[in-house]
Amino acid sequence: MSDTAHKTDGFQPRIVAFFCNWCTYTAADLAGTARMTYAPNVRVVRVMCSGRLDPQFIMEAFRNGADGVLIGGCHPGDCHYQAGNYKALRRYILLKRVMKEMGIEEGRFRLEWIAASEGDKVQRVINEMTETIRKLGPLHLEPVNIPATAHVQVGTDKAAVAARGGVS
Amino acid sequence: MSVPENRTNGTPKIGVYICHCGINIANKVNIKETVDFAAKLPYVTVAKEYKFMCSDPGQELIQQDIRAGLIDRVVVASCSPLMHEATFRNATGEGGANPFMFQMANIREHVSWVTFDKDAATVKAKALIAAAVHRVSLHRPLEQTRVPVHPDVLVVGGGIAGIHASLTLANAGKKVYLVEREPTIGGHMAKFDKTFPTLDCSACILTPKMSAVRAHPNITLWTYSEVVGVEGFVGNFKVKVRRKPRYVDEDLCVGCLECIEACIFKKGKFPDEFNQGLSQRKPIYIPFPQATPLVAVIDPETCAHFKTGKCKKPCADACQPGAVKFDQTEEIKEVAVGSVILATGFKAFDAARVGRYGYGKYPNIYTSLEIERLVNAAGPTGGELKMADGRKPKSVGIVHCVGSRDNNTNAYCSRVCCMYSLKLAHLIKERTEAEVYNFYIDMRTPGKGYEEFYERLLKENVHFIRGRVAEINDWAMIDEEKGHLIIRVEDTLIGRVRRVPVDMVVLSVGLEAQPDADAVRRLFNISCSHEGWFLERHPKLAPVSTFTEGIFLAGACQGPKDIPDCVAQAGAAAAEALALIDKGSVELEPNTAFVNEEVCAGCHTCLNVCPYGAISYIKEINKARVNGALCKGCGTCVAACPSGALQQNLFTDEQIMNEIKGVMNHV
Amino acid sequence: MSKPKVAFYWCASCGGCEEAVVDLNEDILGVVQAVDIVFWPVALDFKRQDVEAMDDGSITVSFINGAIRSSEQYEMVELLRRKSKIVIAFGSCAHLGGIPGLANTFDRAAMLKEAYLESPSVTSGNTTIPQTEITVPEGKLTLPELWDTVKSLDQTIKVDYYLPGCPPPANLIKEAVTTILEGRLPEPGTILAPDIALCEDCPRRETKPDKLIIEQFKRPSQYIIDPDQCILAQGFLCLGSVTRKGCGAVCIEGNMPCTGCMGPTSRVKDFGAKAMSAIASLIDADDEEKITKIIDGMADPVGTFYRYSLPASIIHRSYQKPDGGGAHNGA
Amino acid sequence: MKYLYYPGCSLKSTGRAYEESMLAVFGALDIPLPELHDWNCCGATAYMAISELKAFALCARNFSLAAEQAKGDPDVSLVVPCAACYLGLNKAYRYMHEHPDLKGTIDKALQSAGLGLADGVRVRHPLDVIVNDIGLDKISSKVTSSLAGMKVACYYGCQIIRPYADFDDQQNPTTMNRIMHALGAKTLDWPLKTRCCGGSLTGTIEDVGTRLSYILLREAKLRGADVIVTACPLCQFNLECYQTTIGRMYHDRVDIPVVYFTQLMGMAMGLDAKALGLQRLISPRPVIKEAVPVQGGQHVGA
Amino acid sequence: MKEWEGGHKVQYESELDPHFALEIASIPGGDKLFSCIQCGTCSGMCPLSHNMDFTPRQVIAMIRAGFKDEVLKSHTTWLCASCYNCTVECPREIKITDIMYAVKRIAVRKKIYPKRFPTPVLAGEFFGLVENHGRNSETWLLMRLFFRTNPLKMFKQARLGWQLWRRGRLSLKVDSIERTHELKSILKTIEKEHMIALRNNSAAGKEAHV
Repeated sequence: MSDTAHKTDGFQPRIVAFFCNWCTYTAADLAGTARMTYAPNVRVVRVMCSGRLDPQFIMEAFRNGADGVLIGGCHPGDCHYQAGNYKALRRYILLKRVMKEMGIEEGRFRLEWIAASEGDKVQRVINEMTETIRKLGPLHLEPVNIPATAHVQVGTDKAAVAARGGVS
Repeated sequence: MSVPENRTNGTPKIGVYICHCGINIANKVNIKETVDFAAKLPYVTVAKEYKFMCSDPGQELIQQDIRAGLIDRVVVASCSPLMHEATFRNATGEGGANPFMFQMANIREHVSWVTFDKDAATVKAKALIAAAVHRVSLHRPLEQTRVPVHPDVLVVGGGIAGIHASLTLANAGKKVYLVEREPTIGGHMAKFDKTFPTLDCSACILTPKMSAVRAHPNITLWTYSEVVGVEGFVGNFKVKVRRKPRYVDEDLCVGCLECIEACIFKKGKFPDEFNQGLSQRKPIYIPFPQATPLVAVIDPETCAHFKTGKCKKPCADACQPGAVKFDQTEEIKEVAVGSVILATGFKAFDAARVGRYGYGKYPNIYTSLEIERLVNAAGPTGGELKMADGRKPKSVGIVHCVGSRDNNTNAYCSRVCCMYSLKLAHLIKERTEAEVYNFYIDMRTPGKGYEEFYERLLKENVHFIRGRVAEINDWAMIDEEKGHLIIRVEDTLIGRVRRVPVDMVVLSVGLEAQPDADAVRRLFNISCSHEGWFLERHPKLAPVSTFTEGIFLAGACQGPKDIPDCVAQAGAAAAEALALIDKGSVELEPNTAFVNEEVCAGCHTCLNVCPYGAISYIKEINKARVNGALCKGCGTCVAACPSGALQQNLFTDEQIMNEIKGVMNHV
Repeated sequence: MSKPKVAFYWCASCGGCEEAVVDLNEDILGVVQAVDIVFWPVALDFKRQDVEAMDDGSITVSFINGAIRSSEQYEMVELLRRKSKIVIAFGSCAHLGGIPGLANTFDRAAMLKEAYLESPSVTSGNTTIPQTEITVPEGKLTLPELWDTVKSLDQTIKVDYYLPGCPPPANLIKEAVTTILEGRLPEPGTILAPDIALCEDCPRRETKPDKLIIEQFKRPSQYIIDPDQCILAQGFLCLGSVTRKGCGAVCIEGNMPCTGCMGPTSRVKDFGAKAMSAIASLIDADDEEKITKIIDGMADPVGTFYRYSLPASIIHRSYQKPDGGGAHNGA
Repeated sequence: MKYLYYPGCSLKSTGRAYEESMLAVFGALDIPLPELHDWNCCGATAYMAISELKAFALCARNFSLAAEQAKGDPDVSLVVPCAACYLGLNKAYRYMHEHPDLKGTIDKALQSAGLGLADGVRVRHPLDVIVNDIGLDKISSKVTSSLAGMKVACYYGCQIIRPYADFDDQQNPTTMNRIMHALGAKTLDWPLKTRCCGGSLTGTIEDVGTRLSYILLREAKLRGADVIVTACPLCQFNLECYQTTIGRMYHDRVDIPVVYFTQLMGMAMGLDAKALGLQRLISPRPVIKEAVPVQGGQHVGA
Repeated sequence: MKEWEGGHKVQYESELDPHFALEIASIPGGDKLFSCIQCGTCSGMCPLSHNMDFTPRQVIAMIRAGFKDEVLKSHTTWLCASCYNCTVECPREIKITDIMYAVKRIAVRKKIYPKRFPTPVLAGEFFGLVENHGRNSETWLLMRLFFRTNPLKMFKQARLGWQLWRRGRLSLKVDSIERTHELKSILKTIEKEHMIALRNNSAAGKEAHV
């Protein structure tokens, strides 16, 4: 058991996890069956295969307030659908670059291969990621439709930054 | 910006049912707060809680509300969908709605069981429920397709588990293909002398079953063969089997041994695999007298004809039926089966990996499997246990847990070693009257008659020292130790380090997954635990099923097991296969992909993305089209489709996007 | 009955959209005859006060091109919104943020620094950064405020229709104008172009291989594009499969890859994300190292996939930490 | 690849012969091995008993000095002959990599002294460097007077091999045996090559420590070894210098030469006996005499 | 104590220290302590376990059960020669040698150790030498050790000392590094950090790992 699993005060990151049905989702179930306590910060969205993941989903998760996004798929060579995880990996590598350039810290976006038997890895990865993001702090993406007044009144860069801190 | 198509028919009416799962969920998640929360979510018309939603009254709750017209979509917040999705879809269907107007929120495995703090658990449960509600509001009615199940079964591995499963199926009138890698079936059990705790002769109880396999009209036995390819899905597998050439025609060979007699090697020269290399065999051989099939095999690695090309082949001349055929070649057989039982067994731990036990360095240190052969009347010494110099050992140390319960090798308990060590202790004592020392960490004898057997051994004047052996070597501290192997161990019950001099050491090696288990599991598209054992679907409720429908497990390939457990599991696997066959058909998950042809631009992106070749390009209309029968529903093409023309049933972009919105907002 | 009143305005744009209007050639005369142009700073001498003086809703349709990135632009489009019945986002910049939108990978301070302090200059020692307000002996001078973030038009005011393209193709403009003038108003929010990807119209469509894979990304500046083969299949990043058709595949005709100015189809929310997904799926490698190597051959992924649509993308702009430490300034 | 020699306290006193012979051998092999300038104590096992963190920090200073002296060569190794130093420095290296918090504290401490953290400096034992970097072929090619006929008991002791070394098997190391084979010697097959010699206990609780040395000496003699070869100054000291005491204590003759592996290497390579510090040995040297006639040098013996 | 009484007594739970195990487990990787299955491999591998009053396995059991006083007073840790045989072979990867050090550190801090055993004195002397000079000087270390524990031994070892002296293996020079100031500030900072850690951890009932 880690301290991360018990932390209830301070900033609680919100992490959206996309887990493939066959490996990682099952591993998360296994972690449950084995009563492995871990940080409560991850919410799992189940897809049949990590290959189903459209980068739009990841961005949408961030846009909707996620502080981090975790993708879990089968280990290379283990995909239930033969090669979906490779597609996920290709998209992930490209997307990671774009995310980086867009200023989203690397620790907020992670892909992990977690086999159905690796309940302990689910626990470890989630705890690690929660800790990492706790250190990074909340992700406040700039709302798309800022009340225009915030811009008009902007006098200094500091104020502009403050304006970005609003909630979408 | 683009305007999303409105795909909901009318205003959804969603019922949310939150399960206590006894106290499993209710202890961690504040149910009342969660119900109140759910009731306020968009389109939710009913929000209820119940002690056990999966029970009949629980399901009835859903059905009543559907029948009363209160709801047309259902969210159940309870356990994992891998556990009860089917149950609740059925309930939804029984109530009169389409079974796919249902979504599950996993608030047990993903929330109550893994969260420490009660408030945090409640927050997380709410988020998952909101996600399910958002998602189900966009669900659409779907139809399942049914495909027939092929009644034949493939059994892989001809040890006791594979044999038992094959016979059970064959006796039920099903056709079985039994594929075994070695030249004979029988597996490890054929090598044992006696079985614990009854001490009945292993061969005596096994060989009748082996003969039955050979004789059964419903069993096609392919020894010296391996599965090399598997395609298809539950009910409809296509399997390729490679039959290695044994250079002896199975149909003609009568097992008379004349060929072996005639071989240019007058005596055995090559390590005999069946006897753990403790004796020698010729290049043409029959592994053991009760081998099934009783057909000779030529090992091309050692046969003079294959090595030099200069042999006069007396074996062929000696064979009256003319069964020896040097021109035999490998054969690939293709069969169609509806289900598969994997019974590929285990591999004994390599004792040389624990260097401090001196295996391979000092003489008179044997593994337990070697001792099985040495005490076996049909073994290389005719059942006499002798040391390298021919003397009978006066003292024997049996070291438990070699390669088990050790993070440096295998962390798990191999389950059978305590009992077989007791058996060997008994046999050694019986045959040699030596002092026998058992060195154990914990004595584990959970089984019918097992503890009684332990007690019997305690009374037989066998020494039991509780302590894991530290090292075995040959340096003597005092004269009495000279010429012996010294076992150094802490007697933990006394708290003192002891040096026990013995003549012979038995290393009770643990069980490991087969070295090619990983390749096999990939072949059959199943999972392995991190130790390498094939992973069952559920450790308690689906112990012989896998995550791939139609593939079942039997015996030690799933984890260390003794003979009674292997046989029981083989019977269970056979029963699962029978259930599938007798059902006659399987329903396929309707999560296939489909092309919205109106908007497909024919860009070809999806074609190569599909691993099953399920998408084809229709040139005449410049559109892609998904073959629903071939599509397995991974959705990879949907993610790749650049213009959103491809969608996946049950996993449309909108449904997933809505789930994301639900999981993030509202809490 | 008086003729419908029409206004044209430009915000952060290159002027190409204005060109496009002129490019209607003779047809413009028809338009001019049919309508009253009440505001068109590029061509006609109307002033802001003239618009302010009009009644609210008195302009039938305003065509606004360019992205919104300053207080002045915002004031003007808000004004036009108030005075107009219909507002049309005209061209990629108004539609999705356009090329000026790529500024969203920087913040204002970085941009001003680059433009006024760090770029080479013939007058040395000039360290002046323009201010929104300054008092000189003659009095107070003001400049519009430059925003930190570039916006698409619909992120600042309500937009009724979109005419995509950089610039919008003449035939789409004509059709749009005709439709509106004839009062056949489509559903609000409609993009006035076919909702299907460009590949359908591609003259090279027949040459596309069934097994579409990318082993190496090539740039048109380094390799010669075979004019008879599918451009993407040759390894050049052609985004025609992601992009709405309607342009007549003019770039392909000119042997250049599609860069996506028409934006995505209605089923795709984020052009760049979807394009990445589609293109990455085609990469012919399965291990991390090889995939990385192939992707290394792709210059400036953000600029490539979000060339016209960064402000309208889901992420919208580069993330700046609340403490002001921008991790994004390098590009 | 740059090597820097880290002596530690023993190689400057009781283990001087180890230093001399090792430097002579490296010199003959044309491998530059300058001493780490201003090195400080590794912390040793005793330091761990007072403050582990301080011991790590002491080690970290040596790493910083090494990086400084290597002038930016990223591939710099400390060559550490003393087993205790080797273990201590290696432990610090491992812990700094495995525990970021620890690394942070050490970094702070180094900064306070104006030093920068250098976590890339590797810790290597000369056995490792000789077999895996220099190679046995080169060693054999330098042999001028083969040690054929000599039966040596290779004694590795504990801390070179356990628990951190990754260049050899932890229970059955063979590196030194392979070197001896390359010199033409035969090696003894004995199960005690990594059994403890008593370590610093010989100095503190003498009867306990010397008993362990006795077991080793006796078994080596019983099995017919001509000489015990060591790779650690404390092992050599314990096994050699207490032979008289042990003999008296156990009424057993345990006289057997105990030398450093580098001394035998030097002898086989025909290096000057004095340069190898042979005159610093206490125990009788019949074997050594046989292998290389001692050139000049004062007669020493007990 | 009467002859038949033996050395044992009923151990009352209230006499045990439930935090002791946590304190020991706070060293890096120390939580493996709780995985011990009492197999005795450590004791069997240990070349010195027969000299110890408790075998290493028993020490682990006692730490877990909270027998703090007994463990700190035990000879076992002081007899550990740090050969790491136990650590390498432990089937549960318990860093037993490191645990012995952790026990030693607590004992030294609390000044509880068997008086006859000079090991802690050696450690202390060594510590002093290094702290001041950056280096240890073997000769001085041994002389001081003998002086402080058993001056007689010095004479017993005189012959060996003479032999070593003649062969140039004893040096009476106190070796020192040049930049001792660096060392001083390093050690000072560590001490400061240690105090901070102590303060932070004391609330949690743990002693800091030093």
